[in-house]
Amino acid sequence: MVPLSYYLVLSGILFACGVTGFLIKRNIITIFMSIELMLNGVNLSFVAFAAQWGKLSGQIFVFFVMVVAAAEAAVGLAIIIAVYRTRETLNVDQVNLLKL
Amino acid sequence: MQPVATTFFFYLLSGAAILGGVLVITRKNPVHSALALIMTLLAQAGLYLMLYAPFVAGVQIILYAGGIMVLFLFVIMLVNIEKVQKQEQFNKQWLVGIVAAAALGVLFVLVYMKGESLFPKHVVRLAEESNTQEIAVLLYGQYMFAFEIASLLLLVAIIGAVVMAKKRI
Amino acid sequence: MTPSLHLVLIPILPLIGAAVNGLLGKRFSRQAVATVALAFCGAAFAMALWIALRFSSLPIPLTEYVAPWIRAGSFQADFAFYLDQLSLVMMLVVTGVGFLIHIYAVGYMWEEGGFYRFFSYLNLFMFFMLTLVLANNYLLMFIGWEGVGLASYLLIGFWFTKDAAAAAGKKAFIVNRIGDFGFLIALFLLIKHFGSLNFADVFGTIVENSTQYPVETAGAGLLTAIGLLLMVGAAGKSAQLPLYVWLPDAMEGPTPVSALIHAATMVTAGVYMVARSHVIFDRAPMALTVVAIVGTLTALFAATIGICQTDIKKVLAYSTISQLGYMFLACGVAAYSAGIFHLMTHAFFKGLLFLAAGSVIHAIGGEQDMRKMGGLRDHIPATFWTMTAATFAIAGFPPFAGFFSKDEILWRASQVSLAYWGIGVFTAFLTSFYMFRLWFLTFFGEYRGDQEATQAHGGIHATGSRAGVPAPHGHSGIHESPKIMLIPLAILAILSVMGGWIGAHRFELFLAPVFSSHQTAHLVALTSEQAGQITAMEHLEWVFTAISVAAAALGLYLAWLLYRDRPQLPQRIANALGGFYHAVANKYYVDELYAVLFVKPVVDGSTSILWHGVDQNVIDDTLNDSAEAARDVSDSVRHMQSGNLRSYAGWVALGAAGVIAYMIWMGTR
Amino acid sequence: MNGAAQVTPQAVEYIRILPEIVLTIFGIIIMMLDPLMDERRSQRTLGAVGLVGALAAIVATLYQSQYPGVGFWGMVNVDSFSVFFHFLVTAVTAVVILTSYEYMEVQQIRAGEYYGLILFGAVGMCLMSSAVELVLIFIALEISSISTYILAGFRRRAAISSESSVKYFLLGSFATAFFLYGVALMFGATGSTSIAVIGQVLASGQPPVLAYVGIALMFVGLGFKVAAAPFHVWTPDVYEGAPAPIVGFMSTAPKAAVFAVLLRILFEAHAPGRLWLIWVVAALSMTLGNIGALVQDNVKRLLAYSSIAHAGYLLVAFAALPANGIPAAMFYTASYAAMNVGAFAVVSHLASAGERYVTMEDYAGLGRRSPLLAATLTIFLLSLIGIPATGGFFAKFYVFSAALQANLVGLVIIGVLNSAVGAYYYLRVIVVMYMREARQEVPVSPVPLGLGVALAISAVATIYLGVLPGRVLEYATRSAGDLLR
Repeated sequence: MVPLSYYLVLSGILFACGVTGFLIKRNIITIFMSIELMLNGVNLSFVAFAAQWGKLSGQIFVFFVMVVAAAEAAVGLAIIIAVYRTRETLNVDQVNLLKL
Repeated sequence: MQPVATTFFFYLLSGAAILGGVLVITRKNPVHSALALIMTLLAQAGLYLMLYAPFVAGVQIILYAGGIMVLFLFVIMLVNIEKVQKQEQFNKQWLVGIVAAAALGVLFVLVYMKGESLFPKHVVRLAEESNTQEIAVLLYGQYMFAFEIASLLLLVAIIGAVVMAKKRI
Repeated sequence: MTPSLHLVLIPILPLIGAAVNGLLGKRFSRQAVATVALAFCGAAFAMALWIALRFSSLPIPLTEYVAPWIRAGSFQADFAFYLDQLSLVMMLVVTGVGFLIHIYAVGYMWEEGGFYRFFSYLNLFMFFMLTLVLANNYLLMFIGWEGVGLASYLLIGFWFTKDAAAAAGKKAFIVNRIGDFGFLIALFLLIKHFGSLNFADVFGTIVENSTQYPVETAGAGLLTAIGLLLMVGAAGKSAQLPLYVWLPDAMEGPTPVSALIHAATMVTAGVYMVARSHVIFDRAPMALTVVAIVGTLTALFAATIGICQTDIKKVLAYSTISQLGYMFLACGVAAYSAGIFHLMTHAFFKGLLFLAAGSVIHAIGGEQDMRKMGGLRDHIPATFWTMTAATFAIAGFPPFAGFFSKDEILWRASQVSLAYWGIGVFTAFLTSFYMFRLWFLTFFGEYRGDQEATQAHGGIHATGSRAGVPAPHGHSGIHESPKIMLIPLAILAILSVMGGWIGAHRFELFLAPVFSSHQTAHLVALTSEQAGQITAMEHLEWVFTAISVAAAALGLYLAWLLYRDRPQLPQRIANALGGFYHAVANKYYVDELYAVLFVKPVVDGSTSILWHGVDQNVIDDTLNDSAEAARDVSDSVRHMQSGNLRSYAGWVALGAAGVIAYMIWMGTR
Repeated sequence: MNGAAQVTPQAVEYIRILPEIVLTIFGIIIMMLDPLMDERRSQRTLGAVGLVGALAAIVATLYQSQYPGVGFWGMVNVDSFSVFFHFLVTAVTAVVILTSYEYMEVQQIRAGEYYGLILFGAVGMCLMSSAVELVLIFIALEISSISTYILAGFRRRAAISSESSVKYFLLGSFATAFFLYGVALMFGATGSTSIAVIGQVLASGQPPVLAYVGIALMFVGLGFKVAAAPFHVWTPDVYEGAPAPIVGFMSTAPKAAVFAVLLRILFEAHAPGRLWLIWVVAALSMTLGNIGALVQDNVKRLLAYSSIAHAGYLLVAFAALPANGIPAAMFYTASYAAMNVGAFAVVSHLASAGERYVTMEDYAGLGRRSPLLAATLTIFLLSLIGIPATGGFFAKFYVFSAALQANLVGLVIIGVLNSAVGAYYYLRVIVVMYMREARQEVPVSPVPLGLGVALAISAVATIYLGVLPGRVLEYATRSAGDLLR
């Protein structure tokens, strides 16, 4: 059997992957995907903890996280389209009218 | 059902998940990134199964891989992918970014090392056969209110998506 | 059952006046505005007098609860007013002198635009000032304390749309906030340790638990800390070293404002606060010593600057700072009643001096430079005679009011340390010198002003856009002020002459119930050796008096010599002294020093404030540097704001890593 | 709790979510009316419906306060604490709708979704303050966040508005992921997502490392939402780009709600190791906010930095002892809401079409052109400085006094120094308004009724809190007692 902490380390790695992606990518859509990656890292640890405590509430939480992720995806992609319309770019480094 | 060769499957699936994750953030083409993300999601669904969460695994495949990622692909197609692709993909200070993220990752790992005594060697076995039913009871019982209010969340999301995406206001 | 005095009416009446004038004044005629302002202010004065007349039959101290205010847990503060001998004196001074200055202002401001606004602010000021002196707890006092600052800011800054006034108003406001922060922290400490801000509760606790709150001779304790913080607040409001810089600039305001706020009442709030908190100071000898030293040094320092000023109002401003120094010296040697006595006489003669100066300025069409005055004695005799009374009073000649109070302070100071006394006497000499210098320059000799300017008031363009200057009148020549301005002058002149005749001793006896606890500390503050000296010196009091009067006379003589007899001498002396004179004439470059000391290292937050308050003409270069520095710091903060999403995320991630690392460390400790 | 025994919720439990129900219903009404009306009519009608909804929610809140207790199997808890924040959020909503009334017409924005989203957002904020289960807190937080993401991008004609929206959205989701990870770790450490249970577990013994990290991550997520340094970087950009009334909304109502969540998590759940964490974050927020504001010329941006600083002052109360800190924090949120909503109402009126006039220059001479408006803004600015007789003074006073009672002398000194620095830039606006001549004439249209009422409410609330803070503070003290019990 695989110890629980292995799952948790994996979730940490996925989360860190997401953070890295957020920090280094230029394309807004990929940045958004990085957020999904982070959320998946979180979900994995929820399921793992649910298994540790033998409580289903962890799995329920994952279910709600997915709902929220779906909602965020819908809104986020719409916002991205709006930005693309006004700017003709998806490069975050060029989305910087507001500063200082 | 008695677990079979869990160690093997764990390493296989987690390897796939990590590989997918790394590909998401290293591919230039957003379509490739999206496909890599789908790989991660599927691998994770497998891991959920190993953690006695078949319902969540199913939702993961249907909702995440099937719904959200398709939405992503749609949007990628919608915007001018040629132009997007030509743009430089990485920040000049990507090294700094990786270092910061790695620091974060190390911190998480550190947590699990420090908290090792906290975690049981073996997870509690949950009933898999009745999993979906139990979740249903919880969702429509104890979590009823959260479940209902989530519909409001989706309503807001729909309105928001329509507002942001429509051409004129 | 104590008789209800409706003390609340005293502050409320001016507030009503302010509201009426502020809201409706625009539609009123000038007469109506003046009537409203005077009526409400006068009513407050009348009430104060009525209370003073019944005072002996009242159970003192008397607390009047108006309404509950804040009750949160154990902490409680109410709208409540407190009447004892001290607040009675303050109340009479504030309403009395305030009323007179209101009358004067009607004449002075008659020609000005925004007449109603001016009186609205003036009444508002009275409201806050009376709240301050009548409050029964520190919190309400603080409300008044900040309120008078705000009113003063409005009156200095809002009145004139020119930049100097705006800058002066801002400087006053911000320097005061630095002082206030000391005051506030003192209040927090009081809440923490006494759970209350009521005077009665706090002082009662301290007096009753003398073992818990001993006289902190050995080392600095809680009460010393509170005392020092209160002193920071007092130094800000009462323009003591090192926070005095705002007061001279505040002279940009109209002269009645200078008289009321920056001479007679508001600036003395710090003295009142220290005297009110005497229970705390009595048990904190170190704080008391600081008060005394700050007071002495301020008195000396400001007096030396006063010698070289040429602007008539600036001389008076520095003189005010110097006199306030005397009051703090008195408090610092635990002679609170002497300090309050001087506060009262000072209110009379300094108020008078400002009003008379205003009358002079008014007479010659807005000129404030004394070098351009002279020989005005015959033109404006009424002003001359009242000014003379005030000058003799401030110089400390018997039997004028200032003599009694200043003499008492010096005598009490001499019992603690001869150094205080020595500096005090020297300052008295300087005071006499610069006041008579002012007197001679203004009223004697030949008129040195531009005759043309006074005829046609054309000089207004050169200097006359200064604040406080009435608009040019239709008539020409040097002219006496209208009666409505002269009557207050006359009354204040009488008070300046006779105000001291009550005698310091009788005044002290009157205030004794308030300061009863001070005796113990006073004695403790002295070493036994000094106590021995006191008895030896007791019969020497008249010697000390003689010396200080002689000092004043010397000042008079010197001023006569230099500015009347041989007017060319001052320039020669100035040349001989060279650098020193220059330093003094430029106010010791304190503004500049502040710029260098505080402004350059803008890392400290408060610094970026001071630079804007620093005099712009003299130190353009330093100023530019400091502006740059402030910009640099602010810029480095702004660089977090690159506009780049990823760098933002980087900050968040970095912060998160820091927070997590810290929490892991906490958790595994 | 006893999900098996009780199958359907009782009537009283619906009362415990009554304001939310009312707001949702009115939101849906607006969404249904919107397509039925032509553009011109819809502006006024839908605004009126939204206002009625917000007012009805206030009434519902007052009614609800008589039925305290837990509802829906331990999901929501109506106590005086949550009623306080319900009232605050709904009142702010009403005032913001009043402010938007004119703004929407001037900016020519279609109103339907706008008012709907404000009401839905308010549902999320209300729920945040009464939710006692992390699942619900999370969903409520998302409802309020998603509404504000979209509202921030509502000035579709301006490129900066959509930029503000996308920045807010991406960073917000980023922070949400941190919050979620924190919740996951908390669940792992305690085996529950109910705040009460977590509190019991954490109080019963030495909390595991996992709980510490969980708190840290949740704090990152919530700190982002309240714009506490170093998670504040989004604030100036987003506030500058978003529509002015919405900035007034999102700098107060969601912040208040998140502070409520933070209070519950930190104190009701007995979060460990909070002291120095909050100490540093509070000090950083105050300092960075104030220094950043010093050289700003855009008034919206200036107020954004100021809101960072105010988040810092507020967090000072969190570092204090709960018995003093909670009421101080509650009082601060209330008075901050009053003055900030008011200030942004003035800003949104002056901005005029396309938000052209938002720099310091444009405020020059306002004191002469529009004395009443300038005077009102002066009241709010004085309150933001913390001058007595305004709410801002007592807010700071209580916060610092609470901190000093917890012996946080250093933090108090930093705070008071910072408020002295802060005086400078607020004063700059006042000075510009009254003492500078306008270089070019900026038109000021007369104040319409709705805005006038909004300003009056904010000004009266600011002064009320400054003159008679007693009742609010007493109430807050009582709720703190409820919360800690």
